[in-house]
Amino acid sequence: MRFDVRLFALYRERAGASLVTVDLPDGASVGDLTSAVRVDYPQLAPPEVRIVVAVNAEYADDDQLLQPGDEVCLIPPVSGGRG
Amino acid sequence: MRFDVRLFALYRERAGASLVTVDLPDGASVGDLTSAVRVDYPQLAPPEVRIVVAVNAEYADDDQLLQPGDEVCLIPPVSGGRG
Amino acid sequence: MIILTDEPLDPAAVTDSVRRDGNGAVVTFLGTTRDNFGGKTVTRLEYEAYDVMAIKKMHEVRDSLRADYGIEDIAIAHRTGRVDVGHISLVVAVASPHRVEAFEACHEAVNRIKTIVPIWKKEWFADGSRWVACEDHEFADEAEHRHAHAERHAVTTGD
Amino acid sequence: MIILTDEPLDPAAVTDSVRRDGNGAVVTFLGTTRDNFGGKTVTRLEYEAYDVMAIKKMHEVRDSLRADYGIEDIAIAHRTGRVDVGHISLVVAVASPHRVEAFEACHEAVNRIKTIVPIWKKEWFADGSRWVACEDHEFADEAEHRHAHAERHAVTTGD
Repeated sequence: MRFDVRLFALYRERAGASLVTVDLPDGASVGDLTSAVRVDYPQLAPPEVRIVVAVNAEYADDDQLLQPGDEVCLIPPVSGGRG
Repeated sequence: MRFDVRLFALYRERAGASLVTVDLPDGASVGDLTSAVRVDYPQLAPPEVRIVVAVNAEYADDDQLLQPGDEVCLIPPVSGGRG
Repeated sequence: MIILTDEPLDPAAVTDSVRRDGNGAVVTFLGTTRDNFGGKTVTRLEYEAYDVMAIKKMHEVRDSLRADYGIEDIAIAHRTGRVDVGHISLVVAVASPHRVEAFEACHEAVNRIKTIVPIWKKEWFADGSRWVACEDHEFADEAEHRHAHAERHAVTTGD
Repeated sequence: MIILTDEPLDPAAVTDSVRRDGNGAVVTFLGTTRDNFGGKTVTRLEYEAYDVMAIKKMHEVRDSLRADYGIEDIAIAHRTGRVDVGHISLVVAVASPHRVEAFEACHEAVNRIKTIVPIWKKEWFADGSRWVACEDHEFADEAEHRHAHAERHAVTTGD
């Protein structure tokens, strides 16, 4: 399965790309995807920090299985805070 | 001492007047004033309910002494509530 | 900005008066005439104020909030006279660097206004009217209303 | 009314959209660009959104508040792109019969928006810029920021 993974904000700038392509075996999970992205873009986040993923515009757990055609995005921390 | 006492809202309607005149001896207190008003206008409030008084646009305790020229108003319960 | 007026209120003007470049949060409260109370249809409200004291107490509310929350930018506008259903009788705007204080101070401002500012509200129904003492005690008998309020006043007066 | 736009926001229109004759209280929050952060001068903010998901999550925030507070009248408008100092990036308006719920639901709406809606904020200073992770942890090191947020996301996702 091939996914065009969208990156936003901090992740987009760290990767220097707003879209990165990832090839995964059938039956791969969200966790497999972030592991693959980390290999190509280790600067995105330290290994101990979880990278949050949205699949089809919904937050996804690491063990969610990916389907061909899924829209996958990496979600940096949102602005939050006391503003 | 003679005071023109202003009444608002509920008290104004119950007394049928927005200004009532009260004669008091020198050295009279706020409590003396409300006692005198109650004699002429018993319909304002039942005896067990305290009538709140403002003297010179400030809430006054019953034992505050009145001075000639003081502006005296009776203050019905304010609207309060959960609006 | 502290306003007491019998003209319609301009909530945007009140809100804009507290906006400053150092503030990241602005909270505005509008009190509007609701079309019902206790199951009865309300046709309009009428507000009566002891104007000199009301303005003085509105300033006191603002000063006390400045002291308690460290917030400078607080504006209050209250309308008097007839206020039809859906129209605005009270605007309170509070701005601060962060939102938690702005929400708390704005809510507390409304509470204090409704406790110590001498403004009275009369509800008009299709079949009559009544002066509102305290909606929280709506179902208590009237003498109890006034007694509860007299006690609140006594406490407030001591502040 | 749920709006995501790169045009200036109209807070009066958002507020008016929740006013109804059955509501006696309207609370509006404005989030504006503050001119400083952590002692540094901020020149502007820049907001980036995952637009489809952001709108979906703004609807979810509204639905969750309707469920939790029983309040129907909630409007949210968020601006994206460059927002200069003093300008508005977020408007949340909540109306209800009484004020306590309106204040609580409006405050909670802002909290939920800032937790689950995928919109990111970049602060521009005279000498650079940074993506804001979480102002609450301003003085922690950056890895800790992201870790704390990853945990919050993990919890949020399970909702």
